[in-house]
Amino acid sequence: MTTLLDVRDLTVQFALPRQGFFGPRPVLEAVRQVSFSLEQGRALGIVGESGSGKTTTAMATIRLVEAAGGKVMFQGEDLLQLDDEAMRQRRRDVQLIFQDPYSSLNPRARVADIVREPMDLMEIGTPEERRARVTELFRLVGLRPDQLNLFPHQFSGGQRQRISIARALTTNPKLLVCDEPVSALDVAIQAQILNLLARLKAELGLSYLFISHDLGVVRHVCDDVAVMYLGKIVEMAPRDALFDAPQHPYTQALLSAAPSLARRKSRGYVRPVKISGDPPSPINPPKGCAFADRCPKAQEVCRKVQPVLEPHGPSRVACHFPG
Amino acid sequence: MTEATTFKAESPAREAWRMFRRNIPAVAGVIMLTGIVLATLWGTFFYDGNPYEIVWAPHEPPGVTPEFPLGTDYLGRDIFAGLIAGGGPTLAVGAAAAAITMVIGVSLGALAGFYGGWVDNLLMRITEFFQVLPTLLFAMVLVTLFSPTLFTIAMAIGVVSWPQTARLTRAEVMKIKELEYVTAARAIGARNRRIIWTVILPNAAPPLIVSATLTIGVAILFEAGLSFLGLGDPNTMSWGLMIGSNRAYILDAWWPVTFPGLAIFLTVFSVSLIGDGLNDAFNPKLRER
Amino acid sequence: MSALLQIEDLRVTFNTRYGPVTALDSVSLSVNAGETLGVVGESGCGKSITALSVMGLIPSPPGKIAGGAIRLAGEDLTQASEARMRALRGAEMAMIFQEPMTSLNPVFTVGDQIAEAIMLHQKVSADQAFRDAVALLDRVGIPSPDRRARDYPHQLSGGMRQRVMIAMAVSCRPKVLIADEPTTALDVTVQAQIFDLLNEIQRDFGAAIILITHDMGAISEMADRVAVMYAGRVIEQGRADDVLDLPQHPYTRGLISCIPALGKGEDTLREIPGVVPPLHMLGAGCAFADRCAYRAPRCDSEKPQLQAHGHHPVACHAVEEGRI
Amino acid sequence: MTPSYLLRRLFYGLLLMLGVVVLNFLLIRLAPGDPAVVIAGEMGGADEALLAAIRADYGLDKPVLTQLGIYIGNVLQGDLGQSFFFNQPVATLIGDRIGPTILLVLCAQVLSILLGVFLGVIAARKPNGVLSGFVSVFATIGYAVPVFWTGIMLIILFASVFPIFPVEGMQSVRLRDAGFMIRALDVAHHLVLPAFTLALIYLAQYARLSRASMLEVLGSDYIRTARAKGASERSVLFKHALRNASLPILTVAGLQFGNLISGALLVETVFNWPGMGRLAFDSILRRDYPTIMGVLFFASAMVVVANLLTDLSYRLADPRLRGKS
Repeated sequence: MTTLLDVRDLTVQFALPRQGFFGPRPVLEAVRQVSFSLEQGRALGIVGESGSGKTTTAMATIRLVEAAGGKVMFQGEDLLQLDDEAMRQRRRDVQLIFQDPYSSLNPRARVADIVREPMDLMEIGTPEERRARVTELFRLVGLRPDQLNLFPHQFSGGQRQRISIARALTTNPKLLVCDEPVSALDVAIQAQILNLLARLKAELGLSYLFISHDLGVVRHVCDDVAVMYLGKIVEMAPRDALFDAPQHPYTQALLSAAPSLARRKSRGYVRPVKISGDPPSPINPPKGCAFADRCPKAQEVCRKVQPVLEPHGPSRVACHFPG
Repeated sequence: MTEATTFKAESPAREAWRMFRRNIPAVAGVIMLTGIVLATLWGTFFYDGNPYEIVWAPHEPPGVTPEFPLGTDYLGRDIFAGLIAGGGPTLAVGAAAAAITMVIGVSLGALAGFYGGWVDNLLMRITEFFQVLPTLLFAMVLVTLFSPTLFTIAMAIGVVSWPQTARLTRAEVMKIKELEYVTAARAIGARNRRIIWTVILPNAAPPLIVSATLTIGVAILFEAGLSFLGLGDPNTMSWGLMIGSNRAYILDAWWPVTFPGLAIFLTVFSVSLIGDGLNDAFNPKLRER
Repeated sequence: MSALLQIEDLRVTFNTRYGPVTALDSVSLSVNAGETLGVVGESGCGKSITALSVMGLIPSPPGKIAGGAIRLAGEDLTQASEARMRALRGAEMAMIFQEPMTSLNPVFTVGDQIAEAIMLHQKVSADQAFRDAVALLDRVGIPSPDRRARDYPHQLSGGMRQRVMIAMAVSCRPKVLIADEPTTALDVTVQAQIFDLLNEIQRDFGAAIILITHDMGAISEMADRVAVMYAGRVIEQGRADDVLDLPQHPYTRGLISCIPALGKGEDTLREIPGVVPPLHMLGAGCAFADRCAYRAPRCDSEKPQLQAHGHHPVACHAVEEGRI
Repeated sequence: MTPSYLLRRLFYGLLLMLGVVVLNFLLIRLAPGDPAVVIAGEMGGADEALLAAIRADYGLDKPVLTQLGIYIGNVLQGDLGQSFFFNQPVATLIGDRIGPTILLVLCAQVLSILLGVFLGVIAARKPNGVLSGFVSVFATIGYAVPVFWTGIMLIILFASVFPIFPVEGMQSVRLRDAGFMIRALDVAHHLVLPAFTLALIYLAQYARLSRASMLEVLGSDYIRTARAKGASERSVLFKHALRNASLPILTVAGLQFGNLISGALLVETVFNWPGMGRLAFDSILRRDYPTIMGVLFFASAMVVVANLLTDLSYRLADPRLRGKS
């Protein structure tokens, strides 16, 4: 197995509006020294709630958001060090699928042009070859070639997501970043898209960096899972280890909060792990563990010392009291 | 997955055009404006009546002498001839000023909205500065300082009117810039210039087209106001000037001021009917409410 | 036997640019005091329209209740005057909405907004109403309710805003509480808090809750009984255990098996092919026929009626004919 | 709203005014034509000696930057210079005329907002009703009519057909020595037509804007919440919706102020209203530079103040902006 992507200490900061007349500009650290790696042909899921920094992490990885520090080694090359033109050329290998199938396609372009555009930009093939490739991709993602000339608003949400996937596959990328690709879709359509993604991964040997808030979806698609909380990875493990034996109290809380058919009101189900409140503000993150205020296990040390990600069985956990 | 087959491939622009054609007031506006423009063209190139020539007794009421259907003014000049001759300069200045307004406003607004940061800051400060200057007063000063010709008048109107267009463009561009299809263009390796020209501007176009239409109307009113005050091009007849020069005698004769005013009104009215129609056509959802 | 809230044969139509469209077609539901009825379906199935019909908040025009009855403790709401509906809304029945971010008025404090709900239905002074509002905020688990009551909505998190909405909804102890996708816009840990709170409130106040959701997991955790809706009709209805464990309608079966489960599951999810047909394109037959593996000629020509079969009612020709 | 914010807005307003001064000054200096020749023309002759004397007198022989410095210094001390044409201090000229202009502009603004919003709100209740249609048509007409022509038409109407309102000036000569109340009523009587004429254009715009804004707000989730708690239709309309819908109206009211002053210029000319309009017109025709600069300065100052007030009231009306910088 070869490592496709190796991210080290990735940090993203956003400057906020100045406070007062000459005051300093406060900085929001959305992603705080995040490290992970992804093997060729595998899928890494990043789960977390809104504000956890999961999407920003993915966007910074492929340089659609500027990173403040760290390394993104893609096939042995640090993407963050490339100049604009070199990065532009690299984009043929790293592609992106968006959350919102309605706003991710240019409403004024025909879908055939949308799918063909990456080849135009990268100057791949002759016009005939490009056209043939678009038709081929349309079939691959389950659309009909007679729909090529339509406009995005003439498709349903699920179909648009297929178009988005076709566009991402045009240049034969190695890495596909999927940012909540099914969360805007109805469950029945979700299943169609998830099955398509699973099929493409197997057939084309793609690697996914898969962002989602939905644990069930991540379990279905991913081989490894990282859980983020307030800009940091708090637990990272192979899928089964994470779902069967979560080590971090936050992961446990997430799993116990996710609704599931197995939990039935009629059978007197009571949530085993309850956490209260909201995540703290990322503008002034707590000194110690960010989860301490909501954690049922928190001790004095948790509020003072920031835990680091350390191996614990098959998992890696950032917690003073894992398990 | 059969539902998409029931649609024909219809581009958003075509769809808007289909909506526009069905809008009766808008079509009426188009017809009216076409009539006015044709009459003006005819007046400019073929009509040989002289609007300055004293042809009859002063203050001949309309409808009395068939030769002068709209009557004569305080000097005995033919009002109909004035209307026909005055339309050209009024419309030309209006269109040119609107074009200048749009060019300045759209380019500055698009730059500010797309690049943000200090570019935005600087351009918006300039915009705010120009918005503080009272438009007509500032235009009067400009026209007087650089001597009133059709060109300087159009320039002056453009220079004082662009800030609103700039703000609108900036707001549109900023809104669209945040949408995922712009990120999508970046993700497949499109350069900034391509993103601005092929993604952002086409999508920002509908409100800008509506705004351009309405700007023509405002510019025509502006030109009329300047001419009314006597600050128009002294070498051309215009509707505003006709009103201004007959103003002292309104209690003796209503017609010399009424007809040019009606001409201005109808022109601007038809332009704004078209603008409203375009607005509805671009936003079919708003109309259904 | 008459339930607290009983919807009978409700029919709601909308005027659209495609002409009149039937958004709800012979919908019958009922819920008893202290019970939670889950209404589940995909977007556009009519579950929210059902809720708004009960509240008398169907935007009209273009919407119109074209037939049927909605009985709250015996009184038919479809016949009630607007003044009577105003007196009932917020007092006897209340509603919580999907978007806590936009459902509160941005220019008033949350305390004032709750106090307004109290004063609309009870003869109390403004001071007393505000004090009651603070007590309610405390009740729904908002820390330092005194201070929070003076906050504007934008100063609160999404979860807190939804708690405010719940406080407002229960301020007059309504008999029926309708929750329309109350947690869809919230994170999963906050969703769990809101669900737990709704259950507590129900225990304390004995209200009937109608929970509208697209999430079968939420139904499983919250509902005593379930109604599954598709394209404006109820297609299956029964006790939660029956419907979830022994679903009969092909659509319900598909809906349950296409959820990616938290536990170990199969590699490929069951799919329901195609999409929900737009309401203006519904034909004479079963709206699900196009997507159904058990489709027969009769399915295209005749709408199946909801009728008892096995443990619970279902509307499907194939079930009726024993083909499933 | 923090004091630091207020301070910053004030500072920014002053900066804008400084910009206006510099721009005016440069424009006039850079424009073709020699001011000294113009002044000499007013005095009835132009030989080189006289021109030189005038240049020395007005400081026109100094470098442009020095002249600018001197001018800004003078403005800061309240000295706007001496009018070439009227031969009076510019400050006095403007001081005599600014009151009537402010009166006219404010009346028109208040009239157009109150009436416009009222029309818009009742039109929004029935978006497809007769009144809604009327508001749309009326707004389009209001936008298309040249304001000076409306004024003239009203004069014709009220001078000859219904002589109930005076059509000229601000005061009746025969009442010049009457008591304050009588004179105030007399001014109000004279104000009716000009204020109405000026308000008419903007009235239509506000009606259309508030209709659209109300329609948007009425479709929002929190209105549904208000209805769900049993609020009456009137409370929904005027308490819950109008306050939110007024935010865009406030913005436009602020932005319109500059245009309103331009409109006032034309209306004053039509009705012989003794405001700054006539002064502006005369000084521009005579190239009376100190007066032009003074008029532009004061007109811009009015816009700056209006914008400042708009900004502050916007912050008061929208709690989301309070406490932010």
